[in-house]
Amino acid sequence: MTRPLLRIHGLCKSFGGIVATDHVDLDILPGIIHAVIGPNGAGKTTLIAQISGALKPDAGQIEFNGRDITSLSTPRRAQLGLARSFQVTSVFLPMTILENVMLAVQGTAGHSYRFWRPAHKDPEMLDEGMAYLQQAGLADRARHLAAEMSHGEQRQLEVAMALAMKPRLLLLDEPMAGMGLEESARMIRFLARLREQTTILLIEHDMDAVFTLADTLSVLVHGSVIATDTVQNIRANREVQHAYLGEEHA
Amino acid sequence: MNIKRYMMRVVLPIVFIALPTGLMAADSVRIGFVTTLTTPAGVIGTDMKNSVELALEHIGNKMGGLDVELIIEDDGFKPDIGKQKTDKLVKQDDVDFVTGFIWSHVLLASRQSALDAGKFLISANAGPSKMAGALCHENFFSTSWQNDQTPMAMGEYLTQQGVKSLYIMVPNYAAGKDMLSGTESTFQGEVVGKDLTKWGADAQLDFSAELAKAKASGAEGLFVFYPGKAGGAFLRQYQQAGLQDELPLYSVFTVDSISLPRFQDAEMSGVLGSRMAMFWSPDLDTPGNRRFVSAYLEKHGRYPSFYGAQSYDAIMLIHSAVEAVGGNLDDKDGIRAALKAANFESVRGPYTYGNNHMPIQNFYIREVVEDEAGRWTTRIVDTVFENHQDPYASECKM
Amino acid sequence: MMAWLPSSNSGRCYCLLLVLLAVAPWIFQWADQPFLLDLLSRGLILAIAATSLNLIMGFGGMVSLGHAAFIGIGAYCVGIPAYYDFYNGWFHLGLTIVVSASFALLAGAVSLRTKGVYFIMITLAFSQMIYFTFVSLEEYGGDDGLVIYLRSEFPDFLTMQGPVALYYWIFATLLLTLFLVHRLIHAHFGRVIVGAKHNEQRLQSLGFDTYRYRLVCYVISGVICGLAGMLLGNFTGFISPEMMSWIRSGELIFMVVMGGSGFLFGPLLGTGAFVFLEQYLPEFMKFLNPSWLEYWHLPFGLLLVLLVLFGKGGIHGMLSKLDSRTRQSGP
Amino acid sequence: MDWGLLLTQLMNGLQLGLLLFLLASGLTLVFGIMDFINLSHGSFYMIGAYFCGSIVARGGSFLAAVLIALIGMFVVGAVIERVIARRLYRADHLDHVLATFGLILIFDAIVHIVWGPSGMAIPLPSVLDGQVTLGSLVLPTYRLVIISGGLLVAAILSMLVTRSRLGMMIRAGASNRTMVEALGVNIHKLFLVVFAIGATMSGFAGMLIAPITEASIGMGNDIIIIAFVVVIVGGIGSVKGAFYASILIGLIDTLGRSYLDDLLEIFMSLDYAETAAPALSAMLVYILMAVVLAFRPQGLFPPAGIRA
Amino acid sequence: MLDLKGVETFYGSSQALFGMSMHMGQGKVTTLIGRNGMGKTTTVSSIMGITPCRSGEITFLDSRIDGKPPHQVAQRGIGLVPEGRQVFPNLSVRENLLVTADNYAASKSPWTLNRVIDFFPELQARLNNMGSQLSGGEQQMLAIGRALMLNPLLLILDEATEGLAPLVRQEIWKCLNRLKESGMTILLIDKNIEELNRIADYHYIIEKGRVVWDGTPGILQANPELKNRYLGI
Repeated sequence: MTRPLLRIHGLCKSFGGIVATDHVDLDILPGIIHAVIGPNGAGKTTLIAQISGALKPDAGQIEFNGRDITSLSTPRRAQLGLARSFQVTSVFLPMTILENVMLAVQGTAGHSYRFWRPAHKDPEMLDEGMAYLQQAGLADRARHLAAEMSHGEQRQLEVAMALAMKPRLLLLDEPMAGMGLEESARMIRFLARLREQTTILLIEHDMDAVFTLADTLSVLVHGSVIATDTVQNIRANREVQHAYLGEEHA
Repeated sequence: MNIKRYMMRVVLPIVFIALPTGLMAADSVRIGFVTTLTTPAGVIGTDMKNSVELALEHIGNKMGGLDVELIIEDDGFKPDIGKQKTDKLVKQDDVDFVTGFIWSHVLLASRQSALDAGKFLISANAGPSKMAGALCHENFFSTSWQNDQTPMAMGEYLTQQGVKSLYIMVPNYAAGKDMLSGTESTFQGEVVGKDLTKWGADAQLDFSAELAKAKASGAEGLFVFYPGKAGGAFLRQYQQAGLQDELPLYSVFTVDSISLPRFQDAEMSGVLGSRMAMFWSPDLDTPGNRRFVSAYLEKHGRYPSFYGAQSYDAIMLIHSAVEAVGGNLDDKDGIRAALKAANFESVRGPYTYGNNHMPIQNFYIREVVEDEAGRWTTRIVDTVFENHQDPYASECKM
Repeated sequence: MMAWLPSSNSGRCYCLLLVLLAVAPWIFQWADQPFLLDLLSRGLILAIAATSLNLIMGFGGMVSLGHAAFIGIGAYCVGIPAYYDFYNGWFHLGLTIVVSASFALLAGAVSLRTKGVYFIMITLAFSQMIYFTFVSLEEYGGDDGLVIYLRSEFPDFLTMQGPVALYYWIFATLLLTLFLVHRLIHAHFGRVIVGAKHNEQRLQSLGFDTYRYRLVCYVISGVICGLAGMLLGNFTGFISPEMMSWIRSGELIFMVVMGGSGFLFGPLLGTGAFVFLEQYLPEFMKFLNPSWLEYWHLPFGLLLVLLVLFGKGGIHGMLSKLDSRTRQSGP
Repeated sequence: MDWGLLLTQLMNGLQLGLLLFLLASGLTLVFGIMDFINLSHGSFYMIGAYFCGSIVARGGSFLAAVLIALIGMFVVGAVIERVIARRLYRADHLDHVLATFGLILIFDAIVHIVWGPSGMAIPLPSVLDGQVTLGSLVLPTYRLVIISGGLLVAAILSMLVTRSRLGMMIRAGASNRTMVEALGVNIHKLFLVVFAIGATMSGFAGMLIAPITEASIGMGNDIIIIAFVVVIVGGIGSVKGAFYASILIGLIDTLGRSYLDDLLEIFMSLDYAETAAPALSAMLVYILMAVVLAFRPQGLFPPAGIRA
Repeated sequence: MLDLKGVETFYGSSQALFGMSMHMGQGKVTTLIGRNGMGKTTTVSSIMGITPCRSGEITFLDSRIDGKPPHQVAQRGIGLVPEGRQVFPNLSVRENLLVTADNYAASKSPWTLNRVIDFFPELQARLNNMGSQLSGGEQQMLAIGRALMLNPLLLILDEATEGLAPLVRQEIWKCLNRLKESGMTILLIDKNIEELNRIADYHYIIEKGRVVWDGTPGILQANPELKNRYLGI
């Protein structure tokens, strides 16, 4: 059996009296798209925040690539190869599309204490940035401001930026949120192509997307994982049906 | 072309800046007067401005046959603005005399600009020790006093009165410390406590803590220096603390004709009878003073302050010098000699200049009283020093 | 493409402005207006300080209400050696850099743990501490300040003596500062600073330790502002704690915001406007009515309020608006 | 140790703290609820003092003058909110600072034009102008009036905030503005009232202090920075925090001024202590703020439920 | 009673509603169903004026309410129980109920504190607790009670039972049934199709910001493929 790339063990987090993450155990195997679904308020975003380092867990352990990263800062985790996209679009609006991606490239290139040479003339970064934009289908608009993009394009840029960090694990927090039908379809095609490149932990409500993309599916309800299995098995799981469609009588 | 439009945007303001010079008359005595007109200290500047204008009225706006052109500038209580205004007076308006200056730091900052340009600099208030000592200059004169002199007079008076112990409160800035050291140098009793209170942009105006300490110290007298609005605040609290019977108040530059009408409005009777040292008082019986005080009273309905008296004298001093050279402003040596002679009817009566161009003059103790018309004013009750020279004159290499 | 660089038309205008500044001493000499050179010198010194503030505030989103402390530090780095009759310019320069960098490192390390309004207040706290320290240093004049008799001494070809030489020192420092800031914000380092202003969390998730980058940026800004202070000390020949009061820090913020925060030339424009108004608004009031001189704060305050209500983006913003309008209507 | 002196100093600290609270409570509400930084809040302090002073000068009794001036302050606050502040809520903090600094200049100039540059002393009725003897302590009566006035207003404000419907709306608005609106409350009206109450309290502080320090131009500018320190130390938006922070800072400032030189003399020479003490006591408040911010960035009493 | 016609709403540059149209009858319970992120909450925000729609018409009781600020919409008689409940955490239960209470529609038998407590007896013991100290179910009751205190003509419940324990859900459904019996018009959003089928008069299914199906509970019940296609897994 392959060793999991990301291993979460007994993760707990509560805000005031509300338990957002309740002893979550989760293993993400390398090379697959692992989706996490669950109703609103189930604690999906809190989970992502803890994996990426934005939130400190109350208890539990996160192991990445065999190394305990529970106490590392966000930037350190990112440098180790953990990239994330945000649920709310958070690209840098006043910068161009290319500059956005180049910033992500720059992030993985070690330190940025380079004070003099203009970053936008760095040929390596330029080529690399363009390559990722090509992949995301945004290359022809590279010099436009991110603020001028449509919402769907911004979401694509968001993923392209995460990709530009050459991550071992890509955390995608609802990449399809707020997209129209056509935009969603384009995003699904884009993500499907990434399968060979990296491991993806996908959080998404759009079930079409999840069924199309995911290899493995975990269901998060009330802060705990109630099931992890293949897509087919999950669809047949009664407990999951209840969590989603409501129980007859509990 | 658009460039043209931008040119206009850049060039027009420059033309506007240059304009004022062209408007100036050629043959006149030009006097620049730097004072504080904005900020809370503006009240002092207004009093000085009133007195300067009165002086010009009294000499018919003529000196040595020439028209007088007065240019008043606001230093905003900031040294670098004071310097900038002085630079402007010297370089753009090409004044012959720069005078005014309430604040030591503004005077120190502006000093070089005026003197390097060969102008006469006449302080109408500030008297920092450096300008009397090491930094003395042949073209610098004062119509006020050196900072140490007034408190020295106060200390001397206290010693004469047999006061054995004293509590001192002054603001924590250079002039405050000068007042402190001045008093301590002549007071022979014991200083049982002193407080340096916060001064500056957020100056302390609530002295309750210090007054409580002063009272607990058991001193026989309280010496304070609180210029401007702090003076009113201090006196108010002094009275409210009920100290006027237990801890007699001796002050310098704290009670003046600007604040007395206000105290009277506020019925702060505690201030009546308090004593202070000063080189001048409105009741001083000299011809110059009679003319100045009565005219000021008539025009502004209240007594002039010492700031005003000094400013009035500054104009009169300049007047005497320009008259002496018959309006020949190029005769710098003649003007300097005439200034040094101080041959004019000063409001304080005749005085002389020492080697450092600081006045050698009398110092009095004056008391707050009510005049015949029911106005609160000050009256001289004692003379402490006659023809007193400041202690820094020996440091001046002139 | 670069949002913070002026669009080309106003860009040309700024180049013209720099050229005008370069020849200003000749113009003023020809027009016999030596005072204007003084005014311009002071304006440009403040513009250097404002540009340094713009680096952290406009580009980096760190609003400091304590930047005037660095002006004071720079000025005292000239004043205190001068007090001991030590006038070596290189020493003054080195001291300024070392002291302002150390203070920036210390204050920044603590302050940058906070954000937004809290950062504003903690920088205020540090500058007030410095302010009161110098007020209490009686040896160096305390509140009354220090007179600097002679300017910093440099080799002949770099001399500061004389108003024109000093002006070119100031102008050169300003040019260097503008150029440095321009390069800085476009270099790898600057991308991090600018990015962190817009979305710090995102940047951290891209692998940047934003705290350290900000600290370095704060130190750079502090050093530049210290240099402005060193020049101001030499220019006025007099220094006092008053030049580092919080009101001065506030004025620096106004200069940046008035000109256009986050634009390279914004602080220069803002400082120009500020110094111009400070000098000529009183004159203008006096011109209208001699007794109105003391009320010049009234139109000044009104201008500030109107600028905020109707002039988004400061002077630079208004110029760019004009720019796009002429571009639309023009051929 | 002189216990009587210590007690007097504690009273003085309390009095300073209460005045700070009157200023800071309005500031913190406006800051916490509208997210509006109002530097010109100190101008209300000045205007209150001048209003009160002019009414007394026209022969009104001090008490009547305070009451009339309070109404005047409410009107002034409401007008400023309606005409200027409301347009600024959506702007960023820097714009607030710039515009309200402009307002300070305008207010100062208007006072200069209307009342002249020389300030205004306000006479007190003789009942209040004397002293009260408590055992060995002699305290100015008016100090006690300020303390009781301050405590009274603090109590009224606390009642208003904790008990009244308006107070509920204010607290609800501080935690979730959108929801308050969606439940039928006209948020503009609420803001107007909050702003005007803040102005009134600030004006009241000015009226209380003016008989001691006189009304003068720019008097509010000196104290506004300390009031901001109070707001930050107490926690933005928290009236309770403002209260404790005010008292804390009032006491630290007063006691620092009184005892710091004695304390320093233990460690250093008398001369040095004498010069270091005033500088250090002036710094104390800022040191306190820096320490609080470094270790507890949300302030000592951040209001519950405010989202960052 | 409430009509939406071609409503389009944006968050900045991202469009959330693409021509929403629906109709609600007086005294009826109408539902909005759909997966997460499909525009249900945005529809509610658009009705309330919290996120004003950019185009389209919203009519309530024959007058246009689009473009009106939220407080005016609420004052016309719409009571909102928002997603996530959003009770005021720093107010006590009593204060939560009283803070915005009013009788805008001049009801003859208005809701009072006592009536709300009779309706939700669980709140009785909690009256002096802070909003933040309540359990999820209690918060939901409080949020409903708070909306009722406005005496609304229309009650909107966004995610009425989300994140609640099963027993508590039962309790909420019972309360909603009682409200329906009292003649209250209700717009209901929830995921529990079985329960919705039981209470609703009419369903709207939305996906990607537009209505993709509408009809009565009977039809939805009879077409399980609808459920699976738009709602299920």
